[in-house]
Amino acid sequence: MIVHFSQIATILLMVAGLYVVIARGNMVKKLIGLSLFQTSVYLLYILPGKVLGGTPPILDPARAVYANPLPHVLILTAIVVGIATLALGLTLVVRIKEAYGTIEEDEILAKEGPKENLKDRVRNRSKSGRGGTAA
Amino acid sequence: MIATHLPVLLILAPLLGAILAALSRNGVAAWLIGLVASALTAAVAFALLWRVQAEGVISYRIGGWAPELGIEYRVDAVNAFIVVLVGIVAVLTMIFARRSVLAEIIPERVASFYTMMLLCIAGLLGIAVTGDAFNAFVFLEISSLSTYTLIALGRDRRALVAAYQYLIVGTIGATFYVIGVGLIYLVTGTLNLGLIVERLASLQSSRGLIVAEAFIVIGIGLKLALFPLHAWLPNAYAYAPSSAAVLLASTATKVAIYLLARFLFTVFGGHIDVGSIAFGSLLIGLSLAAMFLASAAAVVQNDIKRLLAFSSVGQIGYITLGLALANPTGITGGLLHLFNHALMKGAAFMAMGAIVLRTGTAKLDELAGIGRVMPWTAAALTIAGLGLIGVPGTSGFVSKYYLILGALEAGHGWLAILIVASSFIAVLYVGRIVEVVWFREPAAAAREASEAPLEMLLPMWGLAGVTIWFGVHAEWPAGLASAAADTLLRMVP
Amino acid sequence: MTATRLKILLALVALLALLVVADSFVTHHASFGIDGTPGFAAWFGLLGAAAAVVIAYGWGRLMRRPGERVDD
Amino acid sequence: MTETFGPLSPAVILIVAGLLLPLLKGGLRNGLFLAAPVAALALVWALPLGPGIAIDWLGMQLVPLAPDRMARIFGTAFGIAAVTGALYGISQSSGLEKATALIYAGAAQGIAFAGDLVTLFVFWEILAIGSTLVIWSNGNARAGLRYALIHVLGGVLLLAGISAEIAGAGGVAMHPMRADSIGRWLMLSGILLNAGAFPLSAWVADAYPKASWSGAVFLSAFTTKAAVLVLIRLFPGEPALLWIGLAMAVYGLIYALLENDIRKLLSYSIVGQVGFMVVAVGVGTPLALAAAALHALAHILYKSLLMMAAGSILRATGETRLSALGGLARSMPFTAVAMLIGGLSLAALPLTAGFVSKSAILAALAEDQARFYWFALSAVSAGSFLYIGLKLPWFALFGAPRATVALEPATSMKAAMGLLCVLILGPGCFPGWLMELAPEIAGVPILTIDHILFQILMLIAASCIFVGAWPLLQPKAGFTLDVDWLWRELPRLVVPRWRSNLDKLRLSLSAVGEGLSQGWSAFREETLRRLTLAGNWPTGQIAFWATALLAIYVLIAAL
Repeated sequence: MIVHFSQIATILLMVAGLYVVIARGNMVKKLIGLSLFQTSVYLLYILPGKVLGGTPPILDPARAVYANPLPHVLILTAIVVGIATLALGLTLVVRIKEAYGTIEEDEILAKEGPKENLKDRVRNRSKSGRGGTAA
Repeated sequence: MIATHLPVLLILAPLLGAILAALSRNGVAAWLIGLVASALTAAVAFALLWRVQAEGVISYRIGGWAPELGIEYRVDAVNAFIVVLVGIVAVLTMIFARRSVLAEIIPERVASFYTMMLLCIAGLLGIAVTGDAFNAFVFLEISSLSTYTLIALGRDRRALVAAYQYLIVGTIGATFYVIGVGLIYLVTGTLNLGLIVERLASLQSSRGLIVAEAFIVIGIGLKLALFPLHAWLPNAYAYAPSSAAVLLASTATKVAIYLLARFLFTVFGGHIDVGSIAFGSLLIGLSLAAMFLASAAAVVQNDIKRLLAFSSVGQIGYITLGLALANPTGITGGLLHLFNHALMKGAAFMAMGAIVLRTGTAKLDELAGIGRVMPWTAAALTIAGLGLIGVPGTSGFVSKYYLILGALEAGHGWLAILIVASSFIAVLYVGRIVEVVWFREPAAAAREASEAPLEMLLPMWGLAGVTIWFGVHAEWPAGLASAAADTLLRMVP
Repeated sequence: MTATRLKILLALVALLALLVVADSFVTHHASFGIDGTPGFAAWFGLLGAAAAVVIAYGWGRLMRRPGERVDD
Repeated sequence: MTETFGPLSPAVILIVAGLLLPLLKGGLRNGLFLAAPVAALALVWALPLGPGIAIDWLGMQLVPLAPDRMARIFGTAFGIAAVTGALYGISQSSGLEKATALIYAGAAQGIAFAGDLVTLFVFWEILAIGSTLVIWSNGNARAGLRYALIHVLGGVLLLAGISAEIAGAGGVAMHPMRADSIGRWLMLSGILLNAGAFPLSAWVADAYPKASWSGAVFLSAFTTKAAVLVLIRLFPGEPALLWIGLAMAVYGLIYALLENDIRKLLSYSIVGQVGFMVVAVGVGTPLALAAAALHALAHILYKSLLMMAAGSILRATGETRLSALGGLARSMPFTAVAMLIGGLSLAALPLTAGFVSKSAILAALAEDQARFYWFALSAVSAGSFLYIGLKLPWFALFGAPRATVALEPATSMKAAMGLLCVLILGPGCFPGWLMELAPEIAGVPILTIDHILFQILMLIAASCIFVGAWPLLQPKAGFTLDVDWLWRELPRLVVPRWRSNLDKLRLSLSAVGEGLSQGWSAFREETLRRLTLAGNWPTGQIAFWATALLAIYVLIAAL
């Protein structure tokens, strides 16, 4: 159990993040879920890089055993990417709020035009279809 | 001197261009920078292709670091093919963009629009040339973030929602991908694709690898709009600014397909346990679903841009089907269709961009008789449509022909019949466009419009002409695709 | 009208008979035997054309519909 | 020698001209419209016979231009049809029809000279597109759509067959074969569909009369005869063709006899005459194949002439129904003579081209000792005189005038008809010309006394029956049901009946019936809604699908 603690934590974060993205309609909450999800990836990379008994990866003749530095570098990049995504996402949400007056996704989808038009079209089509066969 | 640095020049040209364009803060200057940068990129792409054909694989180490630690750019027959495609489309899109950007983007944002275009191009090219799995992720995110911005710059407020949806979905996709890469890193200890392949061969347990493959395939699948993960695409293409739609439709999904092929064949194909089990049947099923359902959805669309977007999802089905066949002819067909579809869809979206510029609408029922006043534009749209159907004499026929042969070679005669049958659906949606555009009496929108400006017609007809040209003289793209397929299947070292 | 028709018919039959007579003075190159007999073409033509008319008439009674097709 | 002309082929000339035509205006357009077919016809004869040019395309040996004797016969026929058709239709105002007619004619030439299956297929599709557009350019979209769908089906059958043939190591070369595998059956049925073979022959009489007065001339010439050529090249001697051809001949005769609309009658007659050719291809001896080719040539000549006459009548009176016409011989003497010559050639009156080719077909049957088919086709031939040589002229040209002539045919139209009359009578009087084209028929007795007498006796006997059975042959307004009833009318009939049955059911089992019909319409609307809104998924749904797919993927892989 303890051995796999890091993996379990990673998976929990991953699933929780994905769940929020799937289940929440609030656009900000979705972004929070997304960030959680991304955080799990940071853990996925960094945790295995820790070498038991090792020091931080600082070049020093006195220290022979140190953690794998590569994942740290990679995840630094990933964090930057994650921040950029979050910032852009939040910007979009602000603009969406301005344009639609809401940040609930289902309300926004309901406000969009095609649905109404479509219902009319379906109605018209079935009407004309019936009219045609009757005549 | 320059020749040795070609791979990195390919990325640097649009990247530096993007920085300059951002600094310029002036629409005209930004466009000029974009044009020069993309022209340079295209030239470098062709030079790369030429070198790969002459000398074989090019390996370039960034900063001189060895692959284990540093990043390697690796260009072979497959990426050279993709890079040339992106280069061609980038230049033509830049030429096309000026007028439509003037009309669609508010002046203060024009410079940032070109910045994003160049960033997107840089990201896509980076994915194509890099030989490092994590580096590919970084480039994937560079292109994705700029794409979200490009889409959000669209005039319609729905563009914002489309961009937001794509942002969520795209980030999930990229994260899935990076999870898969992380798992591979855990089992092999390296991120360099070449080294991964070497170390996979001696790998004992394949469980981690299977999960890694699943994450990577689904992650990239989201990016390339694999059915049923395509739902972000129609709105994104429909509400993005016209020139952004051209760039995205022609290159973004195509580069993602390249990445998928790279992983499926080069990386996982090398390992016996993973090679062909999971993806074959599932991918064939999903491809067929895309070919039929997405195309059927295209038939009932009223917005031509959305129609074309759904058609893209359907056409991507053909490409992935070619990959799923996993024999040289099938993969050649898939890659060739990737190439041909990029060019004809680019022409189609350019034509729509010109029509939107002149009429302000992309609704099918409002565009009746537009062929009378914009004959050249409508003709380009029609040629692209014929290509989508796969009418002989267009490049679409050649690639579908290869796909059919590939299906027969794989012993799936029924697949060959389904490929032909699904073309019927394309006949329906293209037929709808042709009927409305050419044979209806001009509606109000058409009466007030006039032919598109020459600077839009030229790139549009460049792509439409190439659709015809490669339909007749198919040897060049077919040769490239076939070489790429052989490289993917390791038929050549 | 009927009288004219009768006259035409009689004239045609007479012409036919005359030609049948002429036919019996001609050397035939028969392929199946019977087709070389004098006057074969006359009675075969009569039979063939009559059969065509009868079949067509019957088929017309069955399948002929007044008016135009709905979707023409 | 072929290399002298490089990539130039009759097909390329016509198709390029067709594509250029919309860019030109006025006299220039008409000039090109006329010059291109003439140049193509000249090229048909300038091309030296030989194996043609082979090019390597994607690893396949393609022969886009293979001028052999058969290609020359059909190239001549298509060339003459295009030249006279263009001359006839030069006063047509629709530019779209002119352009597509040239492309259509070019595709036919392409098929005539195609030396491999891929080239064949390419031109086959261009042929289908060109002809569809010719029909469309006259404005009847529904009929055009039906025509397009039928031909798309034919194209798919052919493509599937060709793909199977290539994949099955058969190669792309055109060579005689038997329908002995599924792929070849598919190929054969695709070709037969274009030939108008029974039971899928209804499209001919459905589509051709929907074209304009000039468009129908082009339509009557190319599609079915190109299919005959392909049959000659691919399936000579295929036994199935014998009875298929006979069925077509009988079908054409019966339906033409019953028809009231001149152009529909001529369309049915196309099917009947193509039936003669198909039977000859089924015999498959060199003589029979040459006879089929010559009959195609002769048929193109006289059917073009007949269609031109019908087109002139349509243009002059706005009417093509026999029941509404009459007495045109006095007001349109030139057209009347043309129609008589064309009809008599179809009925194989001696001294016309039709006599030569039909004699050759019957001689081929006799040589092969195909007794049944010889007698059957002779009888059909006698019957066809009834509608083309008697009924059509009688009701259209003689009797009391019922329609007013508003417009005499233009000089160009008269010139085209006159040219065809000469081309029909010339080879009819001098069959040696045709023997030069197809030396195989040299031994056939044509202008011998017994043979001429035989044919005249037949025709007079048929005339006796015509006069005797006069009341039965009165043209009646209406239409004859055909196989296309299955897709044109059946759905219309079934749906209301099904609905009314549903109503009855509703009376007894109202709840169930209501539920069913509501369920169905709800399902339909839901499907339509889903398709239209397919892009508007909530983000969560996409993410869910991605996760689900991931799970499925891992599951499949783990199993």
